[in-house]
Amino acid sequence: MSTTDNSTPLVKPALSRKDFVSNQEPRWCPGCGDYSILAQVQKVMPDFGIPREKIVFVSGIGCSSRFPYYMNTYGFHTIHGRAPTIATGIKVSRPDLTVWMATGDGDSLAIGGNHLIHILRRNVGIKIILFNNRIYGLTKGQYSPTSELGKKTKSTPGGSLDHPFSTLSVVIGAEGTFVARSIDTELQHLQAMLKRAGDHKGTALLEVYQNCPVFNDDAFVYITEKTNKADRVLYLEHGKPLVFGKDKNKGIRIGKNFTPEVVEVGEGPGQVPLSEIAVHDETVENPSYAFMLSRMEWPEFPVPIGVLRNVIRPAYEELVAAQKERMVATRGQGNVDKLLRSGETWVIEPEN
Amino acid sequence: MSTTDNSTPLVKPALSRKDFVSNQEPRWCPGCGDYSILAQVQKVMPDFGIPREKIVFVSGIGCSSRFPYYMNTYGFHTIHGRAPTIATGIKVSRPDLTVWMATGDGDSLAIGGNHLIHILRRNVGIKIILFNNRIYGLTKGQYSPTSELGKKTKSTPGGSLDHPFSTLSVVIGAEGTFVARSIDTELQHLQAMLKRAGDHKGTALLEVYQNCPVFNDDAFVYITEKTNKADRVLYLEHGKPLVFGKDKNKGIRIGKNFTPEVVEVGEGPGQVPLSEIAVHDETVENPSYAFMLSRMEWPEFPVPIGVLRNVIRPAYEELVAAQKERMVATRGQGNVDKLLRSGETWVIEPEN
Amino acid sequence: MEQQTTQPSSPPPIQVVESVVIRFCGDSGDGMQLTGTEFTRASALALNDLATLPDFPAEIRAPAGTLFGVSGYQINFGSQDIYTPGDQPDVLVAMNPAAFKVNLPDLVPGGILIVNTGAFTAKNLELAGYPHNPLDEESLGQRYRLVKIDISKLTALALEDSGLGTKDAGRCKNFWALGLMFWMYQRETERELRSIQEKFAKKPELADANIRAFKAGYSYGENTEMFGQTFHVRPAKIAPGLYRNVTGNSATALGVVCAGQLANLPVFFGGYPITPASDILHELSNYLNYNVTTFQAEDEIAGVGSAIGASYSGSLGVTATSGPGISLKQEAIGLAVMLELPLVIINVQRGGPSTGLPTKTEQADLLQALYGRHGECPVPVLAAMTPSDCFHTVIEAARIATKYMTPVFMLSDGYLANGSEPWRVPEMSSLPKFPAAFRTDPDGYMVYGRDPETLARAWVRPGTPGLEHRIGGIEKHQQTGNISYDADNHHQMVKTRAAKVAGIAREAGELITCGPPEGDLLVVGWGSTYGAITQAVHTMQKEGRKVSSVHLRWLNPLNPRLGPYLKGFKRILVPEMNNGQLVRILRSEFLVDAEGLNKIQGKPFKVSELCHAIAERAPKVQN
Amino acid sequence: MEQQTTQPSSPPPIQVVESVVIRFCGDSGDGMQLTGTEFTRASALALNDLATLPDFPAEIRAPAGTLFGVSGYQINFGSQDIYTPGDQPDVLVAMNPAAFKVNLPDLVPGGILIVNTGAFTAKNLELAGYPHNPLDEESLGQRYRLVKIDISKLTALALEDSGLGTKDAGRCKNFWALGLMFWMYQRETERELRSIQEKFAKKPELADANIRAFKAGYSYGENTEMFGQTFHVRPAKIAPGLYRNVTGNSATALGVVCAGQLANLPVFFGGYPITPASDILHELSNYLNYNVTTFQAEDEIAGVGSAIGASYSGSLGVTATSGPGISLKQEAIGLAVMLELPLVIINVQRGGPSTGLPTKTEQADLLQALYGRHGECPVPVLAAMTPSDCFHTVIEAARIATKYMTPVFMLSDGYLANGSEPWRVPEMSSLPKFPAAFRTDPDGYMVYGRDPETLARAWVRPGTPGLEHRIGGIEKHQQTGNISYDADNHHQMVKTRAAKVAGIAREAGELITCGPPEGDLLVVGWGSTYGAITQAVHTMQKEGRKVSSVHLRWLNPLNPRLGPYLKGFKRILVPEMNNGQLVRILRSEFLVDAEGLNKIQGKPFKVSELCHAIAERAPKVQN
Ligand SMILES: Cc1ncc(C[n+]2csc(CCOP(=O)(O)OP(=O)(O)O)c2C)c(N)n1
Ligand SMILES: Cc1ncc(C[n+]2csc(CCOP(=O)(O)OP(=O)(O)O)c2C)c(N)n1
Ligand code: SF4
Ligand code: SF4
Ligand SMILES: [Mg+2]
Ligand SMILES: [Mg+2]
Repeated sequence: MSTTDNSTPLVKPALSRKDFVSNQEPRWCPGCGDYSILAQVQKVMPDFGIPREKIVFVSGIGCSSRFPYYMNTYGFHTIHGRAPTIATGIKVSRPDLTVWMATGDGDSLAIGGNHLIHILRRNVGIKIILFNNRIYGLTKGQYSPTSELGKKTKSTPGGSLDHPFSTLSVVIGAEGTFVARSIDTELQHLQAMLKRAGDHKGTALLEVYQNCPVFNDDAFVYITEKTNKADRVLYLEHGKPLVFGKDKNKGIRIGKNFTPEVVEVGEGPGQVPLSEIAVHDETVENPSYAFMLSRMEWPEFPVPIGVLRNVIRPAYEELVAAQKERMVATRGQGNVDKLLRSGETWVIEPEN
Repeated sequence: MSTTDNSTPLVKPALSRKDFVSNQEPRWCPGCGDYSILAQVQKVMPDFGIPREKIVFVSGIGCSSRFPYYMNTYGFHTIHGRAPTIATGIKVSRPDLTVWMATGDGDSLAIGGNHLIHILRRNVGIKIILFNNRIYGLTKGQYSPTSELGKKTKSTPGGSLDHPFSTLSVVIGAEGTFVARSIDTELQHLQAMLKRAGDHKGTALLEVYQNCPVFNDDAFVYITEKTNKADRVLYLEHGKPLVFGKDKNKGIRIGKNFTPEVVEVGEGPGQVPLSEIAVHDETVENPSYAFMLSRMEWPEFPVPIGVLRNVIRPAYEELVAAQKERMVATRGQGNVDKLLRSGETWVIEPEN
Repeated sequence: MEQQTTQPSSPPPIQVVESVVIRFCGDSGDGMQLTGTEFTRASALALNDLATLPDFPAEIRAPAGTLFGVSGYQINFGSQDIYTPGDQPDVLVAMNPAAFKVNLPDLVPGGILIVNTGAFTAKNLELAGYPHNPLDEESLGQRYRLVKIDISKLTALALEDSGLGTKDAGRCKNFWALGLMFWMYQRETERELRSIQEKFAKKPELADANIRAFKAGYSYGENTEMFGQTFHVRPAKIAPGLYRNVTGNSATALGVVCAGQLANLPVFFGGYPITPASDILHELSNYLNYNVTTFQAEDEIAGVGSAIGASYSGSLGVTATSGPGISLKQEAIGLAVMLELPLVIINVQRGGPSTGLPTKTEQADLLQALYGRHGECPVPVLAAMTPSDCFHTVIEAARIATKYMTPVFMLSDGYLANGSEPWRVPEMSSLPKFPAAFRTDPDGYMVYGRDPETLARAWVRPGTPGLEHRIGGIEKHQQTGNISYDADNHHQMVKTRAAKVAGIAREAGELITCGPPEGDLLVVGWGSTYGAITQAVHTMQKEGRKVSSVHLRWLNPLNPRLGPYLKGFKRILVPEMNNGQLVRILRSEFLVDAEGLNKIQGKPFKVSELCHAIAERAPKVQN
Repeated sequence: MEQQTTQPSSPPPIQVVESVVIRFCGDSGDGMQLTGTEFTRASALALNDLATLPDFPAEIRAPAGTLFGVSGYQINFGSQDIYTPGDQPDVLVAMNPAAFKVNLPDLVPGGILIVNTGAFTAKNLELAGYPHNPLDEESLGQRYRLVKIDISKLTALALEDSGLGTKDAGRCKNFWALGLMFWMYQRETERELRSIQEKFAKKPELADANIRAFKAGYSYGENTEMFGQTFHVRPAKIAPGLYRNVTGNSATALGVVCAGQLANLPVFFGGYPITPASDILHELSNYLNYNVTTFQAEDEIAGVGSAIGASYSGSLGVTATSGPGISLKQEAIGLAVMLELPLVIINVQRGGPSTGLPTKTEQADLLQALYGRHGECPVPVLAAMTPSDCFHTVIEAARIATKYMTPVFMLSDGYLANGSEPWRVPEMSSLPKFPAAFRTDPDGYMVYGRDPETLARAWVRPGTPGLEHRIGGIEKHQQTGNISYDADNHHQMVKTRAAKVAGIAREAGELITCGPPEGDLLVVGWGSTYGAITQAVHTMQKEGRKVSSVHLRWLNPLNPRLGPYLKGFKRILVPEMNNGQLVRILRSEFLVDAEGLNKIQGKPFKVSELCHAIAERAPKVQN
């Protein structure tokens, strides 16, 4: 066989959205926000220029965790809450693969909470899409760790009593390096965030507010509804001041003891000049700023959407690979015969 | 029997330290920091004025988790990482009991991480003492989730690669309401913190830096050593400015983007007036300030010791009790015969 | 349909039948579960005995018209004892092509086939994978009593001036079908109309529409005289008393509430949602005013952990889950074994392994209940036989747990959990109380001292002065309970824990048998196969075969009467919805050549399957 | 001590003995483990066969002088095959009163008892709970060959001018005792001196002190002529080759490294520390340059999860733990069964249930390995027989895992893990390779298509173009692997998974037997009881009893030759360090009245216990 065979084209044709659509029909309810997230993922996938076979989608259990079946890549639907462990095994043993993870608020923050915080602190190079619908969809409507206090569900007919997590506070408290949020219905924004997450080295966590029309309909309508959106959503843009509102006339100022406050921006009386408004910087090393953003919730504050934090820390799989290389460099590639004979040995001579 | 029988004294004699010493001999290594923590706990216990039988100590597995055996109260040595779940069951079903929990950095932040963050968000009234020796003691010296990067241990002969948690950042990210830190060797301070934790309603988490002379000796000597202590430890006091150093001439100022910085305090050139130094307030509702404190680590910053955060949120067991009462109030105390007969029923008459 | 005409010569307008199996099927969105339960209630009120089998897809709302989105509900009702939901439907109501395709193979030959032709649109046919309309096939009408009705259109017509949009109007077609079935089986309509009113009280326009649809369906039967006849199922001979329908999960939840009252203990339920066990959590969450606390934990381990904590502090700790949850809870259950604390563990078994078939039934977690923990870690295991038996079984589990200070497994399964049957509601006063006794006397208290008969240690509530003590999962001294690494002590503690559980055999009571204590074949069953086995054994006995059955409520320890009983039979057959689990235990325990009959299809046994297997092993005897 | 004097008439200065059991015991801080391993090495170098049993407390460093802080190390060495560390020590070296108290009952009557009188201080006597000094009792010298030496003082004297503080000097007394034993058994000292130099290379003053103490102990024996004699154990007849000592955990770690090379796969080890399995993680962490990755996970579930992820991506996924960890991993193992991915699961069994006896040995996790998962979830199970056999067993586990695409359990236990024996080191070239084959051809690829012989599905590494596919824990279509809720498909998949594992029986090879294939009694063992059973059976055979043994390396599936073999014996005895687990399987599988012999003391069987049980069941036969 000639090694200079020209018959195989060296450059594969670029992939399109359709290449990422698998032959399995999605089994979500009509109107489920998961459809939109799937569509946006399939849309941005070609942009990474990574061949399909190099991509693995891993998930846990839940409606959202059915995701891998619909992606025409390698896919692994694992067990409830354990996707981060399996994704870690994949990525650490095969850094050449691009690994995405799809998970729900129950899957990742209830049963899977421990694995989530550990993958984040280790900074394993996994891109996590956390579908937050503030409910357990697949088991038909119990409250989740992100459900608001007092929520009436099948398991809480009298209203839930558990103070919810703020997903991104947990993530930042667990040393997350890339922390972002988007919404299922914000197609452009979601695409942009997926791209950003996909480009990050280390663990990227993208929380997507996702509507579950069956068990928690309109959970996010308080920020997605057109009339209110501008006043209730804070679009984060690196290097831009934290202003919002239809007329961009409201802003976030940092008050005493790190406490953010909403002020009116302007030069008039009772107004605060733009210069005093905090300017968004994703890259602040100290996570306290991003943490402060993660605490903002309507009605006290607008809800921040975008990249809260984006810092660089070596990815775990790189550290593992480098340590192995170091060991090979100092000790040489292991010779098992030598290893078996290491330590104290003695020889029994054949009797003759 | 007369109900006005005077022979039983109504006021029990006050308890002393010794009353809390059980008949089991501690089995920790000589010089282990656990001894000191045990001693301080036994010392402050009488101050709460709670009878021994109303106190339960719960623990997981680890050297530190042997703690309950040495307390002459009710005690429950559970399984690895699960103490928060069992403690929750105890406290929710018996709010009259005072429940303490002893746990290690491995027990609570490795295998038990998920239960820890959930007990915190629910704010169950448990007082948690987290013995942080930055190592697995009982299994003879592997690195833990709080071990510093590059640590050489039995399982990491080439140095650990896992970015550690900051315990208190995790705790604050998980909605902790009472968050404090002390050191095994700081007897007075430790006693004060134990008292504060004991007085808190809801989950109180006290991290205690604990020396393990066998597997991680002098892990905290960088802050406990006399000559350096003043420069490396920041004692938090509510209402007092964040100043430290032998001459109290260094302070913490909050800079751009929530980033704290160490400055020299004074009126001279290059110095910062005391008025610009942050003033400690445990009670700030927004946890961003406490989070910022939790990020301070030597050598960049002094290490804060004391109460980082102390806010009031209803304890979970109170909410549970109130909800039950509400249901009883609206529906009446349940009558099971009625319940069994609820819904559609029909009667088959005896044929005669 | 076993039918018997009253006047064989001239066909009467009303035909009396002994029992009927009807299956309603359609799209997930077609409301088949509602239709089924409404018809069930009406049948119960007509004093028929009955059993039901709902069957719905794992997807919450699968896309309309697809094969995997088909939902079904089967009911078997009759004038004799009904043990199962029936092998094959006598009547199939198919609301769309997908449902038609999936369910037709089950219809009994010559059975009544009612089809909503209005749903056989090109799109729906394509979704169901039909190149041509199957209703056009001539043979169909030859094989079944085919009734084609455009229910969609007739419903729309009935609602023409209701003001409802086409979409909402379309949703009423299940009530049209229900109306038709009410006419066919001459069900009382008044109560149904009231029920619709109540159900849609908040949306009166929908109540009104559904009533119209229902009436239209009823009239259609009356006016078109579809078969020239209707059917009558006589009331069954049922013990007098007050009845209701219960599903297994409902009965379990009610049983837990009762157990708390009988034990005079607060109930603490710690759980994490999982199909098909979640409804137990849901129901109990509604009973907080019965001294019940429910706690939806962060995972199964926390669920059982919290229940153990509550038991330790003097509550009746209960947890419920399905297979994957049990796999996770085992370490904590082992702790409870070591601590000798009461705990009720409910496993509503589903198809496995791994995620398996989450909405289907199976009995494959028996060996796991017995042997799933590390170390020598014996736990008593009980299994429920019918939906309503879940009530009694969970009470028995709680009684044993508190009397013997031990975790107890209560095995249910997906079939029991969702299946329903009429239940004669007991009076609380008729149920034996078993008030828990807490030790309060410090005098001579030994943490692991034992009751000489039951071998139970004393239960001490924290808060009791003078009894402060410390326990944990490390092996403990057989008296003081202090940590002990002593070799002999460990041996004896292992033996004692085993003896304690073995001693529970004294609680097993009489064997549950059907037929004489000797013969050619003994069928040994456990759990939800009870109905099918009993019916099959009855049938085969009537054919003159020497077959009996014994049903095990106790899986660990085994009923001490079982061993001798087995000796009376030449062969032993053990039908299980698994690959052979109880059969292993019987073989090992009694050295009998018991043989398994295994069905692992996520579905209960059919009576006919069992009859077939019995017939192969027990010849007809000529007297 | 089976002794045989060379010239019976006049006592010689050197007495030849066939085998000796020595136990060193003292406080945890007394360095008994080091003393033991050093003596072991010297015995191995003297070409004796040997076996060892370290026994240390669960506490890291229990307070000095307490009973629970006693640490011991036993070695059995001899000129014949040595199968066990010995039932009872012939020689006991007791360094303090607590050790004396705990260990004396084990010493063989008339055995040599060497006591460090210097440690019998008032305080130490009190800590050990002695009101009087037990050495003062006259009977002691009558029952044993008592040698009282103030080792503490003699060591101090030897180090008088060493410049070492009293505390450090005191720490050298174990080397003094070691020196004495070297003299008694005429061990070669040169190498030991070198070894001390190396061990304390960083602290030359300590090296020097220990050497002095060692020499002083040796001279003491020589000069005082303690017994007027020394002992000689002749070299054993051992197959020629290169030898080293290995513990079971070491052998397991080395086996894992070799398995990776033989399979031509990178190894990924995911685990969480737990006694007594942690050393496997520790050792492997040193072998990263052998294409090994180790990952200390946040818990056991993450440990096995990461290994599954790695297997999925084309590594040899391995995890190791002990009982509590297995209880936690079962759900994930079930996933691996469903996915049909290779995975090696090592269980170093310890005393249970729950936290149990973490540092003691037991065999009580066998049934859990077989049945511990929900659903029908079969997994092959192999058990190692001796410390060095762990090497071969884990390689076999890996070979089966990759050949059959299945998780495989490898059972070890605390006794094997920490026990050591001389091991003839194999050449890698002598070990059969089993290179993993990954499918790369997209043509006709079916995700659950199977090899017709092994029933294994193909292993596909992500990254392979054209083979993109999706798998998960839900039941799957038997060809495409797509989600399938189909009833028959599920039945067949359960049967196929079972058949695949059952088919591994073809790999079982010859039975491991000892004795003729028929007789009065067959002893059936598995795991670490191999040595004791073999020795006992040998002994009893010599007495003329018709007893044989068979040892099972395969617990699932069973060796197909086993069933027929059992038929040759009148009785079957199954000794296990549990409450009867294999015996249940044998009874159920073969309907034989096998009987259990159960010891649940956290300790291995003594040969004498087994001999006794055999003697009761197999009479001496007069020919
Ligand atoms: C071990 C285990 N426990 C419980 C379940 C049941 N279960 C499946 S998905 C789920 C929660 C789903 O919620 P979420 O993760 O928010 O996903 P969603 O369905 O909302 O997308 C639960 C409790 C399971 N499959 N396995
Ligand atoms: C399920 C389970 N996994 C692992 C272990 C082994 N184990 C016991 S304690 C421990 C970690 C101890 O570390 P830490 O919690 O920091 O306590 P410390 O001993 O340092 O006080 C481990 C891994 C166990 N007992 N149970
Ligand atoms: S239940 Fe909710 S989350 Fe699940 S598929 Fe349906 S709409 Fe989506
Ligand atoms: S190992 Fe460390 S933490 Fe454990 S008892 Fe010893 S000194 Fe303390
Ligand atoms: Mg959700
Ligand atoms: Mg620790």
